[in-house]
Amino acid sequence: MAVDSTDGTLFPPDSGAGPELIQLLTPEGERVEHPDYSIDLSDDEYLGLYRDLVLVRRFDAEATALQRQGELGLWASLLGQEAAQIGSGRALSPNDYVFPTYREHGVAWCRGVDPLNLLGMFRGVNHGGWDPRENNFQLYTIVIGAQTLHGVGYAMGVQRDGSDGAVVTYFGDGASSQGDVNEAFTFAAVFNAPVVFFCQNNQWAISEPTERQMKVPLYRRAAGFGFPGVRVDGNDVLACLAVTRAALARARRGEGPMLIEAFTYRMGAHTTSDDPTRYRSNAELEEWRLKDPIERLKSYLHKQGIGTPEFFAALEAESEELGKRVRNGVRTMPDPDPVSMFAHVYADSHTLVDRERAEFEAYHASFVDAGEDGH
Amino acid sequence: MAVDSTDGTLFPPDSGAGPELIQLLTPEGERVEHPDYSIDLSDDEYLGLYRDLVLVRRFDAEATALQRQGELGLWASLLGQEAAQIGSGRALSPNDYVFPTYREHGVAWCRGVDPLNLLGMFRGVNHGGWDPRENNFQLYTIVIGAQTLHGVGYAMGVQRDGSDGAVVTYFGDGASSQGDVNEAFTFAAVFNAPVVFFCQNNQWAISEPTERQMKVPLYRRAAGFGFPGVRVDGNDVLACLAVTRAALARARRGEGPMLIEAFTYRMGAHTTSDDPTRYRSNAELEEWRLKDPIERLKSYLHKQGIGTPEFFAALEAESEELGKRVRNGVRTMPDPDPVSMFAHVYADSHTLVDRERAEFEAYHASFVDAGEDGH
Amino acid sequence: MAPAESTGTSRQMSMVQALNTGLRKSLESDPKVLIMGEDIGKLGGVFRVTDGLQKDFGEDRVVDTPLAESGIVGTAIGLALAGYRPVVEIQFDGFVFPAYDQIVTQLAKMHARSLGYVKLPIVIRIPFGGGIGAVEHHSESPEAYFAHTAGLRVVSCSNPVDAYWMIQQAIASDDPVIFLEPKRRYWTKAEVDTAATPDPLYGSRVVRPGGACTVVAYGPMVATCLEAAAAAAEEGRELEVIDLRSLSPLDFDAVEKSVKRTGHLVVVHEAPSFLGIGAEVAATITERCFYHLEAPVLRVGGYHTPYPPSRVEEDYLPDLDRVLDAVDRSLAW
Amino acid sequence: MAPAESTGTSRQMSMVQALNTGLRKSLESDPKVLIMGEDIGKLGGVFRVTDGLQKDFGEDRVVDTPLAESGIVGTAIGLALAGYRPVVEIQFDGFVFPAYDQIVTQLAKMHARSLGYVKLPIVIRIPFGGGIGAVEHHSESPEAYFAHTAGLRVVSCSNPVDAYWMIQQAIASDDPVIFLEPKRRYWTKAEVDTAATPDPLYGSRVVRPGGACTVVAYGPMVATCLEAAAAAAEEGRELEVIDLRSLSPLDFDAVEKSVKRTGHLVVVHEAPSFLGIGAEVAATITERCFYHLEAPVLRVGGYHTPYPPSRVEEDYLPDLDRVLDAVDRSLAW
Ligand SMILES: Cc1ncc(C[n+]2csc(CCOP(=O)(O)OP(=O)(O)O)c2C)c(N)n1
Ligand SMILES: Cc1ncc(C[n+]2csc(CCOP(=O)(O)OP(=O)(O)O)c2C)c(N)n1
Ligand SMILES: [Mg+2]
Ligand SMILES: [Mg+2]
Repeated sequence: MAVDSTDGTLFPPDSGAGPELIQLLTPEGERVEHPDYSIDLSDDEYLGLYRDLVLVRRFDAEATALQRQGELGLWASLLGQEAAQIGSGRALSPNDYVFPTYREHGVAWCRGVDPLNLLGMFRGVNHGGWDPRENNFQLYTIVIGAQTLHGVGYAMGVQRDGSDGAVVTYFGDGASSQGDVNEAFTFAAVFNAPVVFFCQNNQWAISEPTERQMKVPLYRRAAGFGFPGVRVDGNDVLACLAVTRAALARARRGEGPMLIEAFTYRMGAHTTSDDPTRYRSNAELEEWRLKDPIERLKSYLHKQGIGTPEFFAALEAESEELGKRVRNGVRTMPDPDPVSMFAHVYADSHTLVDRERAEFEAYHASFVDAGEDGH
Repeated sequence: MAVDSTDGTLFPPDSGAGPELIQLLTPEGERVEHPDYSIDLSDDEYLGLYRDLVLVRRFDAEATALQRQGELGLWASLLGQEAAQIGSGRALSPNDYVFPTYREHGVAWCRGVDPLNLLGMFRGVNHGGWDPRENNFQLYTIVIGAQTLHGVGYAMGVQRDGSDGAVVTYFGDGASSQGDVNEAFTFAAVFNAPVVFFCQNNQWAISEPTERQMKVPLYRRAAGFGFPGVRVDGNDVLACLAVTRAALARARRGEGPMLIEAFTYRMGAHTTSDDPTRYRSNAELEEWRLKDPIERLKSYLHKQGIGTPEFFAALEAESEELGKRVRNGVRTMPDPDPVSMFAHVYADSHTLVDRERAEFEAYHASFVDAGEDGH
Repeated sequence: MAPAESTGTSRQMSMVQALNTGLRKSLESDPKVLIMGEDIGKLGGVFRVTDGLQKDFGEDRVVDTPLAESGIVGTAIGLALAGYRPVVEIQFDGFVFPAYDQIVTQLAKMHARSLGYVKLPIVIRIPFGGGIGAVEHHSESPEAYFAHTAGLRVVSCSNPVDAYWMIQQAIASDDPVIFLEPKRRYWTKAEVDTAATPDPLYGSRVVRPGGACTVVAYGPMVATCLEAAAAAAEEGRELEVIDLRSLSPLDFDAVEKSVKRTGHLVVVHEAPSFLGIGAEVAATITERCFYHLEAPVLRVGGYHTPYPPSRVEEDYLPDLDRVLDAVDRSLAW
Repeated sequence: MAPAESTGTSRQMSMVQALNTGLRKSLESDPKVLIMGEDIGKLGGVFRVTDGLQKDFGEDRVVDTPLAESGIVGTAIGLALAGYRPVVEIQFDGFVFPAYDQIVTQLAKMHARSLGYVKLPIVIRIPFGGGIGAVEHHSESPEAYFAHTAGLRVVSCSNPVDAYWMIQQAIASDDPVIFLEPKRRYWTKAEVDTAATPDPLYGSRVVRPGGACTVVAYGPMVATCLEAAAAAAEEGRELEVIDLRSLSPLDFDAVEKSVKRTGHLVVVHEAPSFLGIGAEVAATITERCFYHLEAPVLRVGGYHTPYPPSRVEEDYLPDLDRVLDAVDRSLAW
C-alpha cells in the first residue's frame, strides 16, 4: 500500500462528471443549455469551428507522421484536445495575447500562425523563432509553467497601456504543481490582471495521472487565490468558446483573472518519444474515444443538417492540401547555417561572442582551405 | 490610481473580524466557546501558558536591547505574536517536529531550545548551529518559504516510519506568495502528509501589507489544494492551542494536512534594521495594542482568580533571571575560531576545502611568525 | 572619464544616492521604465535606493510586488514583452535563487530563442557581497552563476560615479543586465557630475596606473585594491589597478595590455575562487600572455565555504594584506 | 580498476542498465534509500534508468512526485532530515533550475549551517549534455553552477562500470552529490563486474596513458577524447587522457602529475568555456605547473551561446577534430 493512502482511502480518480462541468454539446452531439454560459452561433460559425478542428487534427497527424519519417526530431501531439484549443482560440480578439506551452498547435492555428513555424523547433532548426508580435502568440515554452508568469506580466502591461487586450495563458494539469503557476495566480489576483488561465487537464503529465498533482479538481484552486475558477468540458468546442469568451470579457471589464480548467484527454503519447502503454490502459482510451471533440460536433451538424456535401468535400480537399503543404514545407526546411548560433545571443554586440564566432569561422575556414570537412 | 484597482475597487484591507475567526478568549479576557474547538484547562495549565507568554516576551525584549547595545547584529522580534507561538508550540508532543522561520522564538521556547542557541546567528557567531534533533526543532530558515517543503518531506518520512509524530511548519503572510509554499501545499495534499501549515499572518511582510500578497484571506487557499484551512485569533493563546491540537490530532489520524492562519500583528519593527514608521500608522498599532495576547490572558486570570500573588512575583523574578542569563550568555558568547569556517562545509573531507584551510592556516601563521596581526 | 568638478551639475553623492538619482533620471526620460521589487515603494527598499520614487512616479511605475522572486522576474519578462523596461530589485544576493530558473531559462534565452524578435531590456539589481555584518544569505557574491550564462550581461559598479551612469546605461541596454551593487560601498561618497560623458558600460577602467603588477578587481574589491596599491606605493611598488566594471562581456583586451607591460597579474574578488571570475581571467590571460607572464596569475578570493558568520567575515574577505601577499608572491615567483 | 572479466559476477551492461542495477543494489542494501522524481515509477523514467524499481520496491520507495522540482528537492531535504537517503531524478539538465534555490541555499548549506549536526545524504541525478538531437533545455551542461557552490559534491560517470559503482558510492556519501549522467552515452555498453573493487568516488583516472600531451575530460567527452587519442596515436602522438570523474572535489594532483610529465594540457567539456570547469583547471594547473607548461592550457568547450538547435549541435559540441586541433596548437606553441 502506498504511503499516500495512510488514511485508508486513496482519493479516487477524478471522473470529471460532476454538475460543475460546463457543457453545451454532449458527446452524443446534443445541444444543451447552461444557465451561465450560452452561445448562439450561425451555421457558418458552426462550420468554421468544425473546419478548424478537422484541419488542426490533420496538421497534427501530419506532424506525427513526419516525426516517424525522421523529418522531425520530436512531436507533441494535441490529439483529443482540439476542442479545448479551438474553442478557447476562437474566443480571442486580435489584440489579445497568448502564452502557450509546447502543445498549443490549435491555438496557434486560430491566431494565424503558419503551421510550418511551429515545426521548426521540433525539427531542430530553431528554438521557436517566429515573431510573437506578429500574431500576438508568444513562442512555445517548454519549461513547465514559466509562461504563466509572462502572461500575467504582459497583462500588467496591458493594464498600464489602458488597452482593451486581454491575455490567455495555457498550461497543463502537471504544470499546476509548479511554484511559478501558483505565483502567477498570486500576482494576477493581487494586481487584478486581465489574464485568463486556461488549463488543459488532459489527465496525464507524461506518465503521471492528475492524482499525482492535485487532491481536488484544479478549477477550485482559483477561489483560494481570490478569483473564479470553472471546469468546462474540454472536448466540447462550444462550451470552451463560451466560457473563454466570458472570461475574456470579464478581464476586459477590469474584473481580473479567471481560471478555466478544460477537462479533456491526451489521446496520443505525451510526445513521439513516449510509450503510454507502459502506464495507462486501453479501456481508459476507449472511454475517451467516445467523447471525441470532432465526432460530437459532426454528429450535431448532421442532426441539424448544417453543412452541404460540398462543404465537407471541400474541407477534405483543404485538409489534403494542408497535409501536403506541411509535408513539403518540412522536407524543404533548410538547416540553419551553423554560425547563426552566435547571431542572436545578445541584441547588441558582445565581445566574447564576437571572438568565439571569429574563432569558429576561422576554424571552419581552415578545413575548407585544407580541402576537407571538419566533421 | 494604482493599476491594481482598475476595477474601481481596491479590495479592502482584511480586518480579520469575520465569523470565521476562531476565538476562545476575547481581547477583553472573556472566555467564549466555539462549536468546533473547545478547550478545558486546569488552573496550572492556564498559569503555565501565562508564564510562557511572559518569559518569551521578556526574552525577546532582552534580545532587542542587546541588539541596541551592539551585542547582536540583528534581531527579529516576536512582539505581539507570543500567543500564536506559545499556543501552537504547547500543542506539540515530543515526537512532533517543527520547521520554523527566523521569528519562532516562542515555539523554540516550548520545544526546550536554549534561548541562547537562538542568538548565535543574530550575533553572527554561527548560522544556527544547534542540533535540530535534540528538541525536534529545525534550524531557523531565512529564505522565505523554503522550510515548508522540508516540513512536508519530514512528514513523508514520518509516514514511512509509521511513527506517531506530526510536523508543524511555520511561515508568514508574505511567504504565502512564494512558489515553495504552494508546492508544499501540493505535495502535502497529494501525499496526505501529516503536516500542519501554521501561518502567522502578522499583517506585514516588512513594509508590504497583506493586500500585496493575497486578495482573499489566506486560510481559504487550503480548500483549493484539498485540505482544510481555518483562521484563528492569533492573539488568543487558547484558540491557537485548541486549533493546533486539533490539526495535529487530525494529522496523526492520517487525515492529512491542515492550514492554520493565525491572525495576529507584528507589534515591533520587522527586524532591528527596519523603520516601520515609514510605512504604517500609529493608529493601526494602537488598535492592535488593545488585542495584546498577554493582557487578555492576564485579565482572564484576574477575573477568575487564578494565580496567587506569589506566582506572579515568582514569575517576575524568573523573568529577571532569564533576562540576566541571556544578557550574560550573549556577552560571553565567544567568537568562533576563524578556521572553523572550513570545518563543516562537508561531512567528509574535500580536497579543495582541505587545501584552502591549510593555506589559510599557513597564511595566518606567517603573521604570527612575523609577530604582527594579519588584520 | 575626466574627474568631475564641483560645478552646478556636480554634487557629493553616496552610491545609494547616485543609484537613486540615476533611477530617477531613467524613470523621467522613458515612460516605459518601471521598477519592481519587494519593499521598494513606501520603504524605499531596505537600502533606500528607491527612496521617494514611488511617491513621485506612482504605484504603477514603482511596484511593490508579492514576496516571490520568480514571480517578479517572470512578470517583468511579460512586461518587457509588452514594451516596458522593468528594473527589478532583488533584496539581497542570497534571495535571487528562487528566480534563477526564470533568469537562466527564460530571460537569458528569449532573444536567441526568438531569433532576435524578442528583446528583454530588463535590469536585475542585486546588492551583493559581504562586509556589513549581516546574517546568512545577505553577503554572497553570485556573479559567476550569471556570467557563465550566455544571454545575460553582468556588470558591477565600484563607486558613485559609475553607479549613477551604469544604472542608466543598463536600463538603456536592450539586453538583460544583472546589475551588481557592492552593498558595503553603498555609503561611500564621491562627486558625481551629472553632465559628464560616461564611459561605455562594458569596458574596464584603469583606476590606478602602475608598472610592477596588474591587479584586477570589480565592485567592492576595487576600493580594497586601491588601498593595497597605496600601501604598496609607499614601499615603492606601483600596482596597476583595473576595475573590470563588466563581467560579461569581460574586457580582456585591457587586462592583456596591462599584463603585457607588468608581467604579473593578481585577480581579486569576494566570491569563492574555485570557478570564480578569477579562474576565467587567469585562463584567458595566460593564454594571451603566455610569454609575458613572469608568474602564474594569482587569485585572491573567498573560500570554498558558505559565506561565514559575520564575526569571522573579516577573515573570509580578501583584504589589503591578502592582496599584497599575492602581489609579493607573484613578484617573487 | 582491474579490467572486468566475463565471470559469473560480470555482464555486458549499457550505462542505463548499470545505473539501474546500481540503484537496485542501493535500494536492497539500505531500506532508507528512496528514489523520487517525475515519471520514474511505472514509466521507469524517460530514459528507463529506474525501470522496474517501483514494481519491486513499492510506491513508498520509488516515488512519482508532483511536477515541481523545487518541491522534489525540498521534500527530499525533509526526508533526509527524517533519516532517509533520497535519490532525486531531474528529468533533464534544463529542468533543474526551478530547484536551484533549494539546492544552493538549503541542500548545500545545511551541514555548515548546523555545524555538522545535520547531514543531507541526497543524490541528485541529472541526465546532462547534448548530442541526442533533442529540443531546447534537453542538452545542457550545468556542472559549473554546482561545482562553484560550496557544500555540494559533483561527479560524472563516463562509462557503465563507473556508472554502476559511482551511483552506489554517491548514495552512500553523507554529503549531497550532484550526479551527472552523460545522456548521449546511456546506451554505450561495457562489461561490468559487480564483484570488483571500485575506485574511490572522488578521484580521477588515467584512461589512456601517454607522454605528448595531457587531455582532461569528464562525462560525455571522455569517449570523444579517447577517440582523439586513438587518432593521434596513429600519427605517433601519445595523448594521456584523464577522466576527472569528480568535479568537486577536483583531482588536481593527478592532473598536475601528468602535466609535469607532458608539459601540455588540453581540457575538454561540452559546457561553455567561459567560466567552465576548464577555466578552473587552467588556472590551478598553471599555478602548479608554471615552469613545466610549454604552452598555455587550452580549452575546448561549448560556446557562449544557448545550446543551439539540434540540427547544428554537431558544430557546437567538441569533437575529435577540435580536440586534436587544440592538441596541435598546444604542441606547436
Ligand atoms: C520544469 C520542467 N520540468 C520537467 C519537464 C519535462 N516535462 C515536459 S512535459 C512534462 C509533463 C507536462 O504535463 P502537463 O503540464 O500536464 O502538460 P501536458 O504535457 O499534459 O500537455 C514534463 C514533466 C519540463 N518541460 N519542465
Ligand atoms: C526568498 C527571500 N526573499 C526575500 C527575503 C527578505 N525578507 C526577509 S523577511 C521578509 C518578509 C517576510 O514576511 P512574512 O513572510 O510575512 O514574515 P514576517 O517577517 O512578517 O514574520 C523578506 C522580504 C528573504 N528572506 N527570502
Ligand atoms: Mg497534462
Ligand atoms: Mg508577515
